[in-house]
Amino acid sequence: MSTALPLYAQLINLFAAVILLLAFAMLAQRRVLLLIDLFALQGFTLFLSTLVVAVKTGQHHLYWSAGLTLLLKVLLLPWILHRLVRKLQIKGEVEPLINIPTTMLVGIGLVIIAFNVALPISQLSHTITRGTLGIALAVVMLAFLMMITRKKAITQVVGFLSMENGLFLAATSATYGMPMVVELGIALDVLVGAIILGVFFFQIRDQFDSLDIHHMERLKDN
Amino acid sequence: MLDMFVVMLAIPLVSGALLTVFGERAWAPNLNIIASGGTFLAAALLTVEIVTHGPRFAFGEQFFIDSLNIFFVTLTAFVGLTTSIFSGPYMKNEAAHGRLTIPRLRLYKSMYQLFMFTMLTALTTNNLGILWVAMEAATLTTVLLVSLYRTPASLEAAWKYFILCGVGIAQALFGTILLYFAAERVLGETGNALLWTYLVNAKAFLDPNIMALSFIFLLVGYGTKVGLAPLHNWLPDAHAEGPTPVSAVLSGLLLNVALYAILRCKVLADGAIDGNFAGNLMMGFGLFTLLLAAFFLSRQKDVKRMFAYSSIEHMGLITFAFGMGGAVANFAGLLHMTMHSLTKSAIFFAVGHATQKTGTQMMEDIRGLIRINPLIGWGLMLGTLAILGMPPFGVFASEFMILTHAMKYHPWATPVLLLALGVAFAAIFGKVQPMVFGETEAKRLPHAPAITPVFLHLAIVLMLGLYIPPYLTRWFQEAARMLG
Amino acid sequence: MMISLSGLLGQIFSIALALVLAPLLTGWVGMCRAWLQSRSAPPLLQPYYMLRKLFNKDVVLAHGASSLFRVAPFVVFGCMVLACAIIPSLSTNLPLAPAADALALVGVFGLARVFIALAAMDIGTSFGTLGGRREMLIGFLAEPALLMVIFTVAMIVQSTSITTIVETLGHRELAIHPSLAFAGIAFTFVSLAENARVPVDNPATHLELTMIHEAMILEYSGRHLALIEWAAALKLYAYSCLGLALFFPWGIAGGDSFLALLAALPLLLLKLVIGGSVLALIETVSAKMRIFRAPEFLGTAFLLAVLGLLVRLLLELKA
Amino acid sequence: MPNLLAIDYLLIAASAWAVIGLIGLVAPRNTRFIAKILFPIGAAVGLLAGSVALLALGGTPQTAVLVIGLPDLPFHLRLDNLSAIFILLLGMVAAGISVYAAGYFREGEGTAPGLLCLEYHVFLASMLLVLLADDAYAFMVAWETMALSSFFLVTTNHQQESIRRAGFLYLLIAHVGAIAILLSFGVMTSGSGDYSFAGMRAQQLSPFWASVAYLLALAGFGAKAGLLPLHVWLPEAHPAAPSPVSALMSGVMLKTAIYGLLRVSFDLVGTPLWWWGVVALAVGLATALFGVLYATVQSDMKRLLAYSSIENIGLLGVGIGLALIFHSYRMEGLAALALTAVFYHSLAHAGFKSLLFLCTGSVLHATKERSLGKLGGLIHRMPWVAWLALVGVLASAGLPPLSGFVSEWLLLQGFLFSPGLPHAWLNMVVPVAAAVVALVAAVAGFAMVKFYGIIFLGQMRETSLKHAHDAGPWEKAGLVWLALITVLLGVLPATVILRIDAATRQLLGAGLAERLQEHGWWMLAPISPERASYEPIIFLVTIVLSVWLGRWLVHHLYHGRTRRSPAWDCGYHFQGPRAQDTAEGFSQPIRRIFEPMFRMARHFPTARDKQPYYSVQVEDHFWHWLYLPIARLANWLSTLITSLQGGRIAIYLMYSFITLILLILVARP
Repeated sequence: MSTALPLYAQLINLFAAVILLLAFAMLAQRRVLLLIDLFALQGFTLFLSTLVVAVKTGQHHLYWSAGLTLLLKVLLLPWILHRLVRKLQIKGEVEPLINIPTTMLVGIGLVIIAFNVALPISQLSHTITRGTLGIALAVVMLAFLMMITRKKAITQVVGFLSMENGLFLAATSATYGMPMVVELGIALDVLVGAIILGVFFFQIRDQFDSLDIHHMERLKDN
Repeated sequence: MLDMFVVMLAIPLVSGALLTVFGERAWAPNLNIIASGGTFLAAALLTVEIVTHGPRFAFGEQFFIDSLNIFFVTLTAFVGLTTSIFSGPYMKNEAAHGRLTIPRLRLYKSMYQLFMFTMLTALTTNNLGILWVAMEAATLTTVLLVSLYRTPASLEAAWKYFILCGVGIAQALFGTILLYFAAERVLGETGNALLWTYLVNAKAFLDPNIMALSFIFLLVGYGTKVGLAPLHNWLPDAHAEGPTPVSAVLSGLLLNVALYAILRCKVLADGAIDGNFAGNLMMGFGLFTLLLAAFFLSRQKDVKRMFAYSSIEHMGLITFAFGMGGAVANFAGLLHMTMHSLTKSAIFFAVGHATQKTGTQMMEDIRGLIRINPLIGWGLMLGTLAILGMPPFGVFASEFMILTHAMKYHPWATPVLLLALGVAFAAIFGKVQPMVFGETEAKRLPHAPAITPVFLHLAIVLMLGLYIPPYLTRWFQEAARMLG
Repeated sequence: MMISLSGLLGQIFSIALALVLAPLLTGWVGMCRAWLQSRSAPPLLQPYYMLRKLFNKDVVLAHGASSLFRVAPFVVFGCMVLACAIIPSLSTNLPLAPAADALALVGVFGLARVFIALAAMDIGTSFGTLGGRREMLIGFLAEPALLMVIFTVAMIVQSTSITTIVETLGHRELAIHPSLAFAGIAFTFVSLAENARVPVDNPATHLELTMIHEAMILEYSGRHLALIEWAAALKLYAYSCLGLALFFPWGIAGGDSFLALLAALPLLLLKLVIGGSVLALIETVSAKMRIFRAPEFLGTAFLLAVLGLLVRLLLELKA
Repeated sequence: MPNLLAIDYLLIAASAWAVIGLIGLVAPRNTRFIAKILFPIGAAVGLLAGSVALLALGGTPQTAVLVIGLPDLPFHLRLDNLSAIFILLLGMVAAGISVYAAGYFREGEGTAPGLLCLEYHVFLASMLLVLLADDAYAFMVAWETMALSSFFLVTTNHQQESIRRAGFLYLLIAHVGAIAILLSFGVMTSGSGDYSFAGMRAQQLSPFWASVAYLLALAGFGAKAGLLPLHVWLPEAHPAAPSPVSALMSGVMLKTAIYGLLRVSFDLVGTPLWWWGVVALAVGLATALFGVLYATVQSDMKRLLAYSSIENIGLLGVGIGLALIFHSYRMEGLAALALTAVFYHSLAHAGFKSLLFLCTGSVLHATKERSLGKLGGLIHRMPWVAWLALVGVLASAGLPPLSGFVSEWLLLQGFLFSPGLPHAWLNMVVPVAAAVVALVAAVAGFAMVKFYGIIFLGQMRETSLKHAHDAGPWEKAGLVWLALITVLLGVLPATVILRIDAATRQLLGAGLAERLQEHGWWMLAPISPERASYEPIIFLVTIVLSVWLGRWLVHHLYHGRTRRSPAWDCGYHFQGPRAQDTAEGFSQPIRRIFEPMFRMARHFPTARDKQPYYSVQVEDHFWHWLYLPIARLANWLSTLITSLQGGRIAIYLMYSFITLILLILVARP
């Protein structure tokens, strides 16, 4: 089956695989700055894949989408995050709540689940790159896992943004893009959200003297 | 002729922008109220138009107003108006107590208007993508509102709110993408594949497998915002730590809007999938939420937190009702949403004033409200009794329909309902009664509280418990029919 | 309702007879007791002498006595008269009988008891309340037992009307009812307790640890005391007649004729004489119980009565 | 003028009550206006409602539909014979209580008089609507409004924590009961979607679902009535409320629960199964015995009456059970006998228990004391109240010739025929139940003697009691009215039963009227005079005659000199009022005999105590066996569940994650 695939499809699948790989890499990464770089790399791969889809299908809103991805996820957000890390003097180590090998094992399990769930669905699709749907789901889940297992607020944010990457992958590669207005809105939300988060970090640091989320466990019922 | 729809959306957007700039002026609070009043007026006129002329589109086909969402729009605009009236003196008192600065008040007002805008957009849009965008935007605006006090607790609450709802909303987006994925096969790669009006016509042709997966993601995603257990964890924190008007609109409106999103998706899922797949899921979530929230209630110390759990409980009940489906249950669900919005916001108004009077949110320190201010005391007491489903208040009317309907079609669920309602009653009433009754030393507030909204809401709830006007009935029935 | 003249006469006669015979019966029991205890007996008319003396004495009322205290003796006396009026002693043709059946009869005794207990509490001495409490204790145990006895009998004849019971039991062919044996024993127990007899109470004592009836009437004097004493005698008479009517109904006149009534009189006297001596015998051979044995005693009576009822249901209905 | 039906008058009465309440709200602090004008008008309205109901008895059912209610379910109202009896009860008793209240609410209670007036009259109006309601929604709205208004009345003096707790417990149990009733209605509609009672009657339920409906109704109405084990609110709430409210709650509100139970089990649910009756009988017996035993050991006068109410409700339960058993075997004549006993006892209890509660109100006002240990000798200071209370006490003790005896007599007559039941076990076990009824009736006498003797008789236990004053004219009027009801119900049973027979006939198709009509109005012979008869009027006349005759003879034959002297003190001169029996002492025999029934905490003095004291506290086993374990379980569950909200965001995310994964894996269309 794979031999019959045209080049662009192979490319897209390749990019998708790279995104998944990067998601795993992020899950395994201990250092914050490197994590942000990996995130930027993931964004870049996403940009490439979107670009390929845009070129293939000729839908010009996908170009916009790709451009936005490049702008936001490869340049702006990593830059903001880098600045934050430096300004807030966050320690380089990311301390996971669960050790990394275990996390990786769970991650592999998640990928299997994601593929299994996506398989019957993607077979229904008429797009050739439908296989990426499973990868997108896996990326979303891995990002989710990262958010669960990391202690620092900033890694949670990276996980959150990485989840958006997974969603974008699904939106562009699996369905060849959502309607323009939707993508614009999503991008806007992500941007505003990131800015608000940035503001938040300063406030959190002011109040808690740290960005460790375990300081923020006071509101509870038990 | 002026398009009331455009007016309705424009007023909060423009006034939000204005307030961002001029929010520190003396007339700013009044502008907030006037803008909300204008929104409500426009919504009311729009309602009249929809009722007389039937559903309509706006901005091409991107917006669509039918009997289902016009009902939510009116409710949202109304509660938005009363909350803004309430928040006038409330926020002044907060400022007088030194809990808020003038710039924060500006932020509050502008975000409030923008929040109204996002909710009205979410309610009226025909595009499920835009619905998602508006929901996310509503989250963002309310995150700023929740963290308004900038205390450690409020920041923590806002952070949790942001992350949990952000993740939730992200799942909803995945669900939306899957929906698009399914719709695209039927409707083609036009931009219409996310338009609800198209989807609903083609719903029978959507692939059931994809729709099932999509609905799961949408339910978990938007369900996080509704506060379905076990996705509810952000809700009590956000309600307790934000300013009380924000708690009122969160409980009274935002939860409704999120549930509205689920309902729109449920219609599509029901069309695509044989059997009551979506309904069963919702019933399961609803019951679980109801039961869990009831037990949570009995352990609360903070009054706003407790009523936040009460909102969760009622959302569970409403979700259960919609899960049962059918004309009666949907009717009851819609009615309950209305009643819950009105009652819960009234309670939060009363609670807000009460906490200002006593200077604490801890229930064991609040005593004898009926002595400090009989109106606040009675407002809280009656509101609590109403929310607990005591007739002749309207909440009972909907609970009556839900319970008897459940007894009829899902008798296995009734022990759970009975248990949860009983536990919730014991928990809430046992805590509110000593707050209202008993002895205490009084304290005067710098600004007289706005009691009118409390009793206005309660009066409406009382009236609807005894008499639902026929046009309202028709409207509800029409909406219930749309939900299948 | 037609009341025949003879019926009316019979009714008045039976009431008058009760008023006359009751003190005599008390006197007879006293005599028998004395004989059995080898004492020289008081005269048979001793109760009459006592009544006359009491009626002639001044009434000494305690300071705290209220009007209830003064009304109570009359009410108690009235209740006992009514009780004697409706229990067939000579004839079942009693115009007043429909006014109260056996259940109402229990009510009449209850009414009298409540009044005397309340009167006892009225002065506010420790004796009075003690007596009132003990009387009510005896009462609430004896009353259901009595009711159950009546129930057992009533089920046999399917009626609670005492006259019907007597007519049915007395004027039909002999049938053996084992349940009646249980009921009879229970009734004896109850009668002993209700009439303040040994082993439950001792009518002749004023020892504070044991007395019940006497503790209640300590503050009474003069005509009030006379009425109470007379009422007590009437009560004994009423219980005796009730026992005779329920368990030995033979010989009680059924018809209208005044002659039959007269003919029944000697038989009644005989039965009363035997009953009185049996009572004296029981009182002599048994020892006075501690007050807290009384509930056990009466509880036994209650259980016996219920047992009688069960025997009736189990053996006699199934057969 | 339009031709108004009885039901229209009743609607007018209900609205009049509501309007009176609202007027009270207009002048919330004007005590004089509210007490002396509004309450008497309310009493007149009650009298009107009662009279209308009395006239409507025996007529054909009348219906009305209001505009208010749910969209497809406007309020349906219906006046039939069953509701007429209870409206008669409500109207007549409420009239007396309202007149009394006009004198009672003189100075400010915890709540403003205007508000109190509103709550009181809304309470009355809602009870009337409960009795008229003909669909589930109207019934539930009226029912819960009744609970709510009475809750606010109970918590009138909400400054006291114990009263708040009592109110909470009351409303909680009322609410849980209401949900059970609601579910019962839900079962009875059985999918037809027709919530009107007419619709429920038309349903043919399977035995299983009919039983579910019946048991739910029994639990729900039992919670309101105070049937075991849902009685715990009653001895808390009744003493907490102001006395007229206690009187209304005990006298009337409990009867609405009986009404509801009768409505469901005899009218709506269809043919009963035999064991339904057994359940009601057993629960009723247990309740009656429990209530009366606890009544005897109380030392608070209103609690004593509250427990006595539990006892009476138990007896009503016994009656309902017996009627159900007979009804299920189609022995309608005997069922009618038992049912008549139920109706009669409802009426009787409403009269005498309201009377007694009002008497305690007067005592409370005169002495500021509720504890029996601090009362005594009030007959000297409050002769009116004392003598009227005696009427209530005798009736409550079930003594002839008052009202309480008639119903007990009817009930026992019913038991007498239970061996005829065509069921091997029942015909043996049920008659034995009569033994328990007899025991209950006898112990009730004990409790009532204690109540009356300790409050009104003896010496005053506190010196402050010397300043006690008798009830005012309004209060007297109310008391006299209720005492009159009690006496009339006692001496005219045949007349009353002929009027209420229509309801029995409506529910069972059989009644006692034919038999009764064969004899005079003075004679109560439900089967035949040979079987059993009772003529209270003759009874009364005979006793009065003999008393009078005795008195006349004594006064004419002997000189009537009386002297006063101190009571005999055994030569010990220091016998003060303290030497009398205390409330605890009086009930000591009961505590001793029925020791396992009570949960007692006793402290005995020892020889070495510096300040020796004796104390005994009796608590309810049900608290410790049922309610506290439930509370503990709920608490434990809450602890378990609240640990879900542990504050860690990672854990929260995990919940969401696991939910999602589980749904993806498990949920399939």
